[in-house]
Amino acid sequence: QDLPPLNSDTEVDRIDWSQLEAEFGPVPAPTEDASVGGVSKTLTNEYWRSLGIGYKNVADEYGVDFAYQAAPSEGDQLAQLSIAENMLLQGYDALLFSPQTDNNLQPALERARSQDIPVVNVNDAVIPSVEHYVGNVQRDNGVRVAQWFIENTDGGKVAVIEGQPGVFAAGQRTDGFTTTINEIDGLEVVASVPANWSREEAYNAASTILQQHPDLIGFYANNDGMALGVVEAVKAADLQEQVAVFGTDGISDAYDSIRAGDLTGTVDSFPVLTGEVAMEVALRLLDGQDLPRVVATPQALITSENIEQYSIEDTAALREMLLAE
Amino acid sequence: MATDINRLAVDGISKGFPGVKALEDVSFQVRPGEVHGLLGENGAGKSTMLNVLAAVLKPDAGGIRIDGETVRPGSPKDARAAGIAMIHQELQHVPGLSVAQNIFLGRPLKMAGGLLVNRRAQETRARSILADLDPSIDPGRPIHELKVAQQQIVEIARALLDDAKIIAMDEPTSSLTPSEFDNLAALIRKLSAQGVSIIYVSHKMDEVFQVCQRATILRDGRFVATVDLTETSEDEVIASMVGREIQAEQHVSHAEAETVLRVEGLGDGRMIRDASFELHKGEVLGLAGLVGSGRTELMRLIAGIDRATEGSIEIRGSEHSFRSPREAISAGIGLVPEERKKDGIVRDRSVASNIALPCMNRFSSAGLIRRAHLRREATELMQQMNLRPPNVDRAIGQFSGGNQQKAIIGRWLAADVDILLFDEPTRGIDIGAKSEIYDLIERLAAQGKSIIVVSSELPEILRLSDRVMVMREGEIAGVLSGCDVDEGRIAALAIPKSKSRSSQRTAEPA
Amino acid sequence: MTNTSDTKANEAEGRRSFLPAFINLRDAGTLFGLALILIVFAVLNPVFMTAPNVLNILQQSSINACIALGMTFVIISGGIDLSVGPAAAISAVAGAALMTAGVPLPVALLGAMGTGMLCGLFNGCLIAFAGLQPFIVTLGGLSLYRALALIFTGGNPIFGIPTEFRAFINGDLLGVPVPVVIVGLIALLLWIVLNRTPFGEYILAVGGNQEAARIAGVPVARTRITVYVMSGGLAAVAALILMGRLGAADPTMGNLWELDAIAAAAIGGASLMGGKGSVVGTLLGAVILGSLRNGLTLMNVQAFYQLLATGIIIIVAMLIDRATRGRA
Amino acid sequence: MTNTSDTKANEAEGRRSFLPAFINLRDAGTLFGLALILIVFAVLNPVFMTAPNVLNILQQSSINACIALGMTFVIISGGIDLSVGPAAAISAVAGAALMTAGVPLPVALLGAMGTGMLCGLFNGCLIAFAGLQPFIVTLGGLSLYRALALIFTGGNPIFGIPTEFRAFINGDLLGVPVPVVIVGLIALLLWIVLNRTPFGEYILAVGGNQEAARIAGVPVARTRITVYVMSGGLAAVAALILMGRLGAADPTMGNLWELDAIAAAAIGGASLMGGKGSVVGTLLGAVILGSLRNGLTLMNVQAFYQLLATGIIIIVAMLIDRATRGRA
Ligand SMILES: Nc1ncnc2c1ncn2[C@@H]1O[C@H](COP(=O)(O)OP(=O)(O)OP(=O)(O)O)[C@@H](O)[C@H]1O
Ligand SMILES: Nc1ncnc2c1ncn2[C@@H]1O[C@H](COP(=O)(O)OP(=O)(O)OP(=O)(O)O)[C@@H](O)[C@H]1O
Ligand SMILES: O[C@@H]1[C@H](O)[C@H](O)CO[C@H]1O
Ligand SMILES: [Mg+2]
Ligand SMILES: [Mg+2]
Repeated sequence: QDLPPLNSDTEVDRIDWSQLEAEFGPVPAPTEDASVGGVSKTLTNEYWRSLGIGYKNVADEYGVDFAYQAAPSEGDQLAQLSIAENMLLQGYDALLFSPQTDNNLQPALERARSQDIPVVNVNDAVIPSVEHYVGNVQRDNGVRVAQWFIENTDGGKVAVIEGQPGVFAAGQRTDGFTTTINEIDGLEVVASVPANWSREEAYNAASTILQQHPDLIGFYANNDGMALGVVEAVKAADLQEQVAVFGTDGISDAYDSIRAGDLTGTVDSFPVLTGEVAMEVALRLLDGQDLPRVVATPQALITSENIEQYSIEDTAALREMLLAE
Repeated sequence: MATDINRLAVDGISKGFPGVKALEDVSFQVRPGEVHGLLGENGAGKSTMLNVLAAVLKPDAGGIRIDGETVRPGSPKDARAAGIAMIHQELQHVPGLSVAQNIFLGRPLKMAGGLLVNRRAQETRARSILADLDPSIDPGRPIHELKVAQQQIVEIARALLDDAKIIAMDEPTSSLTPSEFDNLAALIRKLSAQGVSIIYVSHKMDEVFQVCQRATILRDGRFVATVDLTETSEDEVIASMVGREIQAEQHVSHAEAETVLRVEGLGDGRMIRDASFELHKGEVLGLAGLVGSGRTELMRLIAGIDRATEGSIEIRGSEHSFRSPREAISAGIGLVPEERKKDGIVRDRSVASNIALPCMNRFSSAGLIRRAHLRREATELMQQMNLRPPNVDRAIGQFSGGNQQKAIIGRWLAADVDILLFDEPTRGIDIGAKSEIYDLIERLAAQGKSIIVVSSELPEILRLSDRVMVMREGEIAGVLSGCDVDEGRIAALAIPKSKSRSSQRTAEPA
Repeated sequence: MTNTSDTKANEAEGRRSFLPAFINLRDAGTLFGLALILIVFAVLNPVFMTAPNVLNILQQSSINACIALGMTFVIISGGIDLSVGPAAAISAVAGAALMTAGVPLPVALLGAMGTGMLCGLFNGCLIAFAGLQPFIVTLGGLSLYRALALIFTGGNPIFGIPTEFRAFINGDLLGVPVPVVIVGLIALLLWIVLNRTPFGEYILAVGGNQEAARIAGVPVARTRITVYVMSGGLAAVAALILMGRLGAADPTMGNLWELDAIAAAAIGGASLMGGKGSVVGTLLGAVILGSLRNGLTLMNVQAFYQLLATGIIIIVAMLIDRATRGRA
Repeated sequence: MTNTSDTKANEAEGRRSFLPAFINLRDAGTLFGLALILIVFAVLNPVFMTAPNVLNILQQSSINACIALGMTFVIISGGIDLSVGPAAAISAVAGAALMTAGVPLPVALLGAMGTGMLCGLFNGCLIAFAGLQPFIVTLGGLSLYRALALIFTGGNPIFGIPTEFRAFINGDLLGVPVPVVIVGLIALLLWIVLNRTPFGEYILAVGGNQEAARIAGVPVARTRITVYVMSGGLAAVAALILMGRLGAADPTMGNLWELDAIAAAAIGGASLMGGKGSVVGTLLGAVILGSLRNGLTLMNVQAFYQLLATGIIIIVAMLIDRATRGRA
């Protein structure tokens, strides 16, 4: 019961999503009246809506009663807590939480635990005492982009556009990128400023950074919305040839932008697939399976080189391809 | 119906406010070119009547006719279009705007095809209207920089702007000096000669008799009579206003030898220079002077509202330098301010709360206000002062101006301060209440309180004061006592000797 | 200011005639609005009016109510406090740091309260002494206190809140959750302060007419500062409650609290022009917002439509309230 | 309200004597604050004062300035508009939807403007006719308009803004970025409206003393409604500029714009009590905030410390301003 505080990026009691079926068999059929509730961070970002689509795909497939709710805005922590508590009152059999902070859903988690309702922490902020976590390695998002710069450039100045200060995902992604870059001679992170997940703020920050460092070779933005703002700033400064721009999440607008030759790349964490995996994990837990604490979901750096390969609407096909890798 | 010779006919107007019938079936008529007084005690319904005429308030019943035609103005603008202009009792201006902008508010002179305000034309026009009233007012100046008296003149100027058939004036002279009243009286005569009818509300009987031909008297919202002033005496009018006799009391001195307040070389670095005087126990010290002579400023310095830059204030031998009114109050000084609405009342709070503000401790025990005790004491106090309606739980903003003043005076009685500073204490206050306040001041003096009364009405100064101090251009021009106190001597001290400001003290009169 | 004088008169009359002393006509309007919302949800959803859910609503509303009560006092005095959320965060962080450093619990609690009040003192002094506008001072505070909380913690939440404290906050008294009891007691106390103490009169006077209050001897600066200190202190209380519930002190705590608190106070009848506001009204306002959120979630209304409903209901609540106060 | 009368007098003196007509002493104080910030950053960072970066700052400030100008009018009239961000979002979404539907560009632009103004009309009517508090009405609008924008788009940004429109917005006029030119022209127009037209006087009058304005025959309701319509319209202009720059209409556009706009107006001397405010001051306020953000980014100040600096500088700017206006 007394679990050590979870760090989803480093937890050893983990399994890759691809191993689930091999280790634990196919997803067990839930009972007739099974119901699962999902509490998301916000729906104002495609990422979180996609996650919900994934939940729903699996719920529909297995005839599970499913509801997906989110706080009115990213950062409204108490609203999210209320939603989680209210869902508990409605008697869902399992809950999927994507908390806004590491602790804002703690009371709901505790109440669920006292009622023996399994809770899966899906992505992003990590509740330290949570028993189950499904998601990608946040730090790895940044590392992958850093590696691209190491492999594809001869060094130079790069900059980070951060998400909201104090948010887990933002901190991890930034740290992963910056640490990896700074280990390499010749590459240097010359600026790292927050833009609060806002396209406009990202645009402004990027324009200003380009004033200061006209010789910049790349940006890493903590999510795709911001990256698309950065792209416009780079275009406005007429530095497209010189400056590579990367985002995170893999939302459809980012894909479009890569295809159009604007955005250099994004780290796709396959939100729909992640949602599906999370729902499957919930169903497995309802069935009483004893799963490892962390189920790692896939992520991949998407650039114009491999974009067609990953542009798969149908998640079943996507699964197949990812499993084949 | 006989041929209608009336400019304005008021037919059975009623207007109620929750808990109060402010007007009940009031009818009267005003002839073309007539100056018609509208008289009554505080709360009689005068302002309500005028507000109904100017369509600021909607009557519950009744209507008005102008030149025989029934009119139903829906807004102040409609009323003005129908020919009724009004000068409001409470000054109604917008602080940030200039004098001219205020005069033309709501109907600016335009240019550039009506797109832009023609400021120059407005100022020219304003200047020409003000010329008759007070040429010293610069139409380009922000209005809040003007003295109250000047603001009131601007208010009058505003009413003169359109060619109204009827001008309703609600206490237009409440902060004017006699000479300013003379200007106004001349103007009124001119207007009336042009056929403009004027409804004149004032508590100053001498003015009423001077300018009005007839007057309608209201009592408690009801019509009492319309009288021809040439055939009626002042006492008769007052008697029907008040419904009882008012006898003029003579001043009795209660001054003792003990000096309670000693002011030495007080100055504020701007207006007031080197003010020195003494106030004795039980004494009433009148403070006379022209408008703008600095009387209010001096009172504010003593009451700790503004900071003195030089000089000292000594109370019963101990020196004070007040950093706030609160400190002055705890040293025993209370001020009844000149601008009631701005500096006196908290309008949404009850009379009782307004009374209790300076002396909350008296009305609380163990940190809690004893509401019942407060209500009882406030009610008692206000009964003595004849508050109408006699309900201390009502928000003070819902009372007529005169009754608000009673509550503010009551505040200092409740606080039991030793030194009371009255700045224009009877401004806007009816005859009945005025004599009540005079009695009150006398009673307080008899109880050993020391009092300063600032007033622009010399009869009031003469009626109340043991000694009279006169200010001129920020300095104390002299102090008169005993048989030296007369209007002539006061005026002589008050009027500046020459145009250039003399910095040296003028010699005391013999 | 926008009120016609008739309305005011109505209010005053009503207050004394047919309603109990602690509730005035304005509050009755708010109560009516709440009743309407409750009825609608009760009809639409069977869970809504069950005892556990009602307690749930109260518990969820308690933090906003706590903040909103402080806000009410600030608003009545003619000010506004945008910095409540970050003030809560920094108080939580201070409290948690003390607790995890092994300081005795009461001392840590005092430390948290003191931190919140210090934030309020800073706001209040800038407003009362330097004469700056409350909106802009507390907007500055909003960034400042948040930054301090983030810098102090490096952006990480502080865990390890003592279990006895957590148990206390998560416990209940005769079935009523402790946070509800705490906020209820605070509200009672504040009702007394506003309606029965000299300080309450001072706040109302300062908000109603600051210059007149000063001349009447009201300690204006002290009054103005005190309301901000109270607001900071109540932010700390809210922070402690939340910390007890969450088991952690997060430097990002309190995001957007100011808007909810102002909404609760305004729905409850506080006028942002100052001079007016009610403890009971604010509590009702907080519960209205809490019920709304709860009811919509229970009915599984999707986030965007929840936002829509929130907007509509805030406006409708104000309209109902206006109508019940009898204005055309 | 807290001003002593001599301050006011000083101000007025100043206004008449030694300063050009369009700038008053209050604005000079703001200008001084700006100068100080500029000097500090210029000393600390060589890039800061280069021509391209100055244009960059102006460009970055232009959106906030645009919103803040509308806010200034609302504030002068004695109100507040919290709904500007969502009003911008919904205007952007409407405009983009029309553009991508192939409607002629001018029609689409009018559609966007109309949407913003409709939001303002809705706010204004509730405030002027139903007598609700501006704060709470526009707080409701804040949720309402955002919800509508999100529902309409399903939460997705609309891409595919016509390139000719984008090229226009991203172009420049004699080296000055088009957004700066647009906002500059708007500011000029608004300066004339405020200082030279009857409507400007009405706004000042309604904000300064609503009752006096009513009695004087000022069309109070119409004036109050119009300022909200203006604010909505300017939100739409800001939205169009941003849309042109970012190439997308995002339903989440405009988050927290209201705070920045109010801060700019307040720094520029607008009083949230109404009756006071300046077009020039607000522009300067917006540029102060823009310079601040730009300077901190240039110096690569770490996130938490950026927040800290923002808070401190807002307060210090207000203090400087207060001091230059000569108050003890
Ligand atoms: N807005 C209001 N709300 C409630 N009661 C009011 C209002 N205005 C006036 N009253 C009441 O109506 C009555 C008549 O007031 P009004 O102001 O007309 O008196 P007045 O004759 O002008 O007195 P004064 O000489 O003091 O100016 C008073 O009892 C007053 O309290
Ligand atoms: N005509 C004027 N124009 C401008 N300012 C004036 C004028 N007359 C006086 N003042 C200013 O008014 C102030 C003095 O007024 P104060 O209120 O002390 O006079 P008062 O004697 O009390 O007059 P009142 O009888 O109106 O109360 C000074 O600051 C003076 O500069
Ligand atoms: O981590 C998530 C997502 O990646 C999204 O892009 C923005 O919100 C963050 O919290
Ligand atoms: Mg009157
Ligand atoms: Mg005076």
